[in-house]
Amino acid sequence: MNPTTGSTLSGSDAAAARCRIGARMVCRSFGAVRANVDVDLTVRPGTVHAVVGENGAGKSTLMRMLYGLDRPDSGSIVIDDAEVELSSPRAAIDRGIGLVQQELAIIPDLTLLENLVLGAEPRRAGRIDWKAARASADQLAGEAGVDVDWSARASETSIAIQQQIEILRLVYRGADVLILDEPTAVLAPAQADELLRLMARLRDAGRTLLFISHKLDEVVAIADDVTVLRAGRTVAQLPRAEVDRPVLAGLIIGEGALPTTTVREQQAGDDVLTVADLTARDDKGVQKLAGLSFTVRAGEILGVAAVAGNGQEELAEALIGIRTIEGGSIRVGDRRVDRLSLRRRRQAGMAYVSADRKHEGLALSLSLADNAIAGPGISGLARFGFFSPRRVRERVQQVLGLAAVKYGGSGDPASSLSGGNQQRVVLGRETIGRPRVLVASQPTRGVDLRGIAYIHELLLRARADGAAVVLFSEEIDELRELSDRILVLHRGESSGTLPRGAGRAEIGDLMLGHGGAPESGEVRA
Amino acid sequence: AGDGGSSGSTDSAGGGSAALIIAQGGLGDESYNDLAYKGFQQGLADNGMQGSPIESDDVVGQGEQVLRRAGDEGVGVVIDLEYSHAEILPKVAADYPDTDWVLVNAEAKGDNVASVLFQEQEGSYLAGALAAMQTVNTSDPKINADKVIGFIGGAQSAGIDKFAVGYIQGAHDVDPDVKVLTAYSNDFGDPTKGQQLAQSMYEQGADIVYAVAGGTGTGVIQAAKDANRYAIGVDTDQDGLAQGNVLTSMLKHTDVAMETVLKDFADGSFPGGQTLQLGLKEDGVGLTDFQYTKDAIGQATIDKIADLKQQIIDGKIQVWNVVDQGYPDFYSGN
Amino acid sequence: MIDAILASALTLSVPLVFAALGGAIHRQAGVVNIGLEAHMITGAFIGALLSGWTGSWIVGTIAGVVAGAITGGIMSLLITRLHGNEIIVGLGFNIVTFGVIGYLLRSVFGVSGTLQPEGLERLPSLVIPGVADVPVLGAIVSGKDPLFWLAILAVPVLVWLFAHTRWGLRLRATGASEPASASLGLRTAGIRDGAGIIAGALAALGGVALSLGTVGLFNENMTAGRGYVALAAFYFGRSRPLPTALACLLFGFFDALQIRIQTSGGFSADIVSTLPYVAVVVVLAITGIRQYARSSRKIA
Amino acid sequence: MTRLLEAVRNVAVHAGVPVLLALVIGGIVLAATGANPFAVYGRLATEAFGSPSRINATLAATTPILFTGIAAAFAYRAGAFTVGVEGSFVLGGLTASVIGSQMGGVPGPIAIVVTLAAAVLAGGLVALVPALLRSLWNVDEVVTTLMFNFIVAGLAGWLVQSFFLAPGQANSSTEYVAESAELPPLAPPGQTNVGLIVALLVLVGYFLWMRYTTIGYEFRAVGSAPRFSTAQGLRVRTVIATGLIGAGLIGGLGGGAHALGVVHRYSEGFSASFGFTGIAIALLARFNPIGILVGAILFGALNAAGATVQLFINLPVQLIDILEGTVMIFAVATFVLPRFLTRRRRLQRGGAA
Ligand SMILES: Nc1ncnc2c1ncn2[C@@H]1O[C@H](COP(=O)(O)OP(=O)(O)OP(=O)(O)O)[C@@H](O)[C@H]1O
Ligand SMILES: Nc1ncnc2c1ncn2[C@@H]1O[C@H](COP(=O)(O)OP(=O)(O)OP(=O)(O)O)[C@@H](O)[C@H]1O
Ligand SMILES: [Mg+2]
Ligand SMILES: [Mg+2]
Repeated sequence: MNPTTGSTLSGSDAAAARCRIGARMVCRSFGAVRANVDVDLTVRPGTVHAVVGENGAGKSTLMRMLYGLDRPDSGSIVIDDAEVELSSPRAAIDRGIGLVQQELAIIPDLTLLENLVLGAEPRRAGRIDWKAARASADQLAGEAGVDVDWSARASETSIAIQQQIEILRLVYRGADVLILDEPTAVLAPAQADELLRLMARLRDAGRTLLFISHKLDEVVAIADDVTVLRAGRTVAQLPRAEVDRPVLAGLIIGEGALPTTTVREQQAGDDVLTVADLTARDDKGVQKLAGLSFTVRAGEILGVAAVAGNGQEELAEALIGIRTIEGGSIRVGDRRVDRLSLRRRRQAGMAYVSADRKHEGLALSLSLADNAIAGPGISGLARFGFFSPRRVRERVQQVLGLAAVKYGGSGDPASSLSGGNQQRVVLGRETIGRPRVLVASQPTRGVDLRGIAYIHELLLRARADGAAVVLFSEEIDELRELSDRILVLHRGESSGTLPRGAGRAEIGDLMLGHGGAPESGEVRA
Repeated sequence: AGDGGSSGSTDSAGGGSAALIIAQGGLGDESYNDLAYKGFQQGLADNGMQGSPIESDDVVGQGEQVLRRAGDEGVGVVIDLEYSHAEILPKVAADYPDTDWVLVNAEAKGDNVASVLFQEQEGSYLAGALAAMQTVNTSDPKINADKVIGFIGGAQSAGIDKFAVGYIQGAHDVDPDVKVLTAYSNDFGDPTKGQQLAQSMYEQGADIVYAVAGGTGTGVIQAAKDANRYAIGVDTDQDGLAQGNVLTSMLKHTDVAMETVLKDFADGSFPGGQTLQLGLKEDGVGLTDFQYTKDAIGQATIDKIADLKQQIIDGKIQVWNVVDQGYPDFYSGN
Repeated sequence: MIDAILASALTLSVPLVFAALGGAIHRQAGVVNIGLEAHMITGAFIGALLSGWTGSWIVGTIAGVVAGAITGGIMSLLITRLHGNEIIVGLGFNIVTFGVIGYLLRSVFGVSGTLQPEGLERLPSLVIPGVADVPVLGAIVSGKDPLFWLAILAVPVLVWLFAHTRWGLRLRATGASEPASASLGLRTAGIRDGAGIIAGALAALGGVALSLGTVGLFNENMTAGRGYVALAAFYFGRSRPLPTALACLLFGFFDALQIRIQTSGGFSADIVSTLPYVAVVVVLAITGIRQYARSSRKIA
Repeated sequence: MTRLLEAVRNVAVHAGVPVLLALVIGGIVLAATGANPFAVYGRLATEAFGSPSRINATLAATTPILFTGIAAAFAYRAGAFTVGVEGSFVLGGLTASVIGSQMGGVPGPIAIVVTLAAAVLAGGLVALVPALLRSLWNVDEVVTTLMFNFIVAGLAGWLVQSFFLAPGQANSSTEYVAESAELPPLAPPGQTNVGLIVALLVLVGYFLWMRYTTIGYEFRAVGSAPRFSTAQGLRVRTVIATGLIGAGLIGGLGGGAHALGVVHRYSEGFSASFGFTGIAIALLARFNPIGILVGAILFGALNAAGATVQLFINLPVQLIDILEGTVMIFAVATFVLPRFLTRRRRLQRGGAA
């Protein structure tokens, strides 16, 4: 059926099974962009089905159509073996389908319980029956094996909890098909594992799950079937038996090999970033950094590992100046920067890759060019306050070229790029000025394999150029691969600093606060 | 207004065409503009003339172009109620000698320009004198023993304080010990504010409050009714709005002025180059005849008021005119 | 003196409280209502008219509220269905409404600015026996009209409705995140229209309080910018019922105070009358600065 | 060619349809009240653009709202929603009147420049407190600027009443400005004056600022993505303060030009809510300079023609208001037809990319 079907397609088996939800020959274009081309998908009831593919392969578009948020140009959506028209999410909901989008539909101002029941509130005598709501919430949480403080405001809870609430909400509303668009992208490994366990439990209870992921390990770990999309087309649909990492990677990438990351040995230079006795609080006033000290040298990558909530976000924000600190000092070279504004810090040679790409990394409504030149460095592109069009053009081309961004025109809005390409723009912009200090927070979140390799390349290039890089990542393996040293945070303090080559277990122990004293000489007060 | 029928002024039928430039506050101010418009309509009808009122949301800035447009169209007589046109009207009038121009509330020069000035301070003087006499008339249940009366203006400006100062002067001439409270609503269409201001004055011992504040004044009258005290109305005869609680009204016959001007124009005796002074003498301003409050006031007081009126007409009493003379020492409103 | 000021402050606050609560509800649903002034004047107009025709304040009040609900609904439809910018639609709606009422007054009723319908019945004042003579308290609570009590009641009721009803929850959700609510299947446009209708109705009730409450007549300018003050109040109170109402009370208090200061003499009326506005800026500045000092994250 | 077509269609959709709809609705009201809509509209058109002197009147009415429109757009671009241009316009006008009246004997250009400079400063002063509160402590500017309009109104009244009152005037106003300080009319006796040229220069400045300067870039960034701008180390506070104060400065200039060019003094009713009309114009134009100009001319034409049309047709000014409000509302509304067109446009743009 599918013209690009590879030899590995075993669609015939899948087709034999009843199809709980799926697609036949679905096409969807946005202008010239063919997001989905003749896509086929068959999800067997009671299974976990993974959809994988590069950024922009068309995964989210397909999910949106399955949920009635978008409609195919041609082809059809299949539910329970029948071709159907989904005119709106309501139609999908009525058929027992639920979607957790890439953008969370959690309403920050509401409590978790309110978020759970929103749209399907139990009522008694005209008012919401909070007791009944609470009872079903507790029951759901119990069944799912999660522990939730229902009266907490969503904005005060972690993204992992919010993600769980989204899923529980679908169950609460009686969804029996759960579509999850990159549910683990923003989760720390431990949180992701928990989510995967939740998914498995839901499947075991008879539900059908369809999820998107860039993390092949978790696909291999949990999926019963995998569909691979490439450039909008289905290239393979594999049963669990045939799924393994290299096979998947090959199918996702298609022609051409995955660029490999090679970390060259390099002698680190002088101390560039010196942090001493840093203390800081989070938005709620809870102390998150308690007397943290460390240094990073020129040409060195310091990885920071921590279980979510142990102060790494606050550290990243404090380093660049988004968060004011309570005590301690931050120096770049000999210069104290902790009282400087973010702008001055950047002028002093600091650069920042924010974990919040959509709000802090990019201005999605502005053009690519505008995004590429952002920063205090714009004055260098101007004479007497007026932009030099030539210099701007050159700079835009440098940034986009450096990061090998795939784009239409530099005047297009940043929102038109796929997530991976968006992140490349950020990395390109932050490294082009050869920063002395680069604070990179979750730089590969939600990025596909090829994009990850490229971003790693950019980070290593900054290191080679003599930057002191502080890398925050929830991927332990990423930290291990890139970092010259790994600083492990536990409750806002350093629980140790490990050299290159440290094992996962060793890092994991420190993350939990076990393990011995930090190696002497590695952490200086 | 309202019937959108065409009344082109170029085809000047009958007695000719006229235009009335409405001043700030616009039609619906329940005083100056409305009253002038009433007289204007009457004048048109009486003299078989055609014409319409012209309102603009930006009458200050647009004044000149509107006047010129009227001149271009050969309107017979243009009556301008907006005081701020005192500079531009003579200029425009000089450029359009075939049109007659009338400026109300300010003086302008020119052979084809007539000015109409009201001596509101004279009528207000009588109102003040009456209030000062009445506030000690404790035989009246609406009156307390305190020698306190009040004045509420729509905005603190010379045009309003012309009333205020005449009122205070009249009160003090009768009894220097009478205390006159003054306040301003900063709004000519806010009855609630007027009611609150008046109520506050009544609480402070005032029993008579003179309101020169357009639609805001209706709130003052309401407060008088609720507190069973007195208000003094302005411009038109407001005595009937709350019978027995409006002591009197200070009439200002803008309507009569309009009718007179239009009649003169129609008769070919337009008073170009002249200034019409409309004071007590000309019956341009004055008090009502106390239809509902005669008994409460008493004949003696009424006679005294008539006497004061005559003295003003005879020039024996000079009433202070804020517009011409600036503020006197006895006014302490700011 | 102080009880007179308090009593006056309460009276002046009632119209503001209704309009501001209406605005707060609409804001909670995600729409900034610039048209409160229009809904208020509509309520004041229809309220006075119907009270005059029927001689019943109850009919007048209900009619005013219904009229406000209709104008609120129309305005909301322009925003939700035709996707008009809420600020422009609100500004335009104010202009049109005042134009239409002014036009009707002249063409249909043959009056200019003020309409005093024959037989208009004002809101009754409820004298509470016993309490009336208690100092301060008596002045504050006795002799008030039903709308005063309704305004007081409205605040806790609204708090409760927000927290405990489907309507309240969905309203807050829609306002906090429209796309998220829509993706949960909420009819967000409908919810906003509902809020717009209620905002119109409440603001109109504020208008009724003006025309049937303190004075018992209609003037085409009688709202006198109160819709904008109400706007400031719910901004100030971050659309929460109690702080919003307190903001109105603060404004009413300083308005009553400036009236007393004026009538006591010795100060420029122009300067004194800015007191309520200065007070709002000062309070807003103090609370804002304190709040800013407390947060450590310096990003918008 | 296709670009031109698209531009034409853009204008047709964004300006034509709403105006048409407003005319239809206004027409219904007119017809219902017994007037002939076509006659009224025909008159309105000739009164707005029918002769050089009428065009002059329209442009004179355009000038103040062009200033306030630019002022509002300037702040909004920076993400600061000021409603305080009205206050700046008023205090600018008062200041220019007071200073201008002292300029007797001073040569024209100097008198004008000094006077306008004072007006500009006064306008900026009005915006200063809200600007500082917002940029330093994030205190909401909508409420503070709104409050400052009321405060300025009281302040202006007090200043005129207590210090600058000209005698012999029925209502409070200042002395006339010296002749040397008046902005010369462009085509006497029409009221359009050099102020229009100044406004157009400011408009060009606005365009250059937003398009070609680094600070203009920061305006766009801060206005559309404040968190991004903070994280990038853009001058967020400077931009917001500059936006708000700049709007005040431009508003003050507008008030000054209105005083020196048209009214020649400050008096009550000096500003016919020009600051608020400016908000509408800026939003309608979506901050686009050409759009601001077109919007200002549209409202200017309605104002100018709305007054003089009453010379010919007995039309209450309320009908003009209704028309104006309806145009505003429908100008921002999106209808089924335009939405369909937008969709097609998007597809086509996609095709071109
Ligand atoms: N509403 C839209 N308008 C225009 N283009 C769109 C739209 N939605 C998606 N696209 C384009 O369609 C293509 C597929 O997008 P989609 O979001 O489905 O990718 P994805 O596989 O989910 O990528 P990622 O892994 O980054 O989430 C991309 O090129 C994207 O830019
Ligand atoms: N908005 C909310 N968000 C989270 N939890 C809530 C919310 N409202 C109520 N709850 C929780 O739901 C449960 C029941 O709430 P409810 O208000 O009905 O309790 P209650 O006051 O005891 O009820 P009642 O007085 O009617 O017996 C409580 O545990 C409460 O904490
Ligand atoms: Mg996606
Ligand atoms: Mg007395």
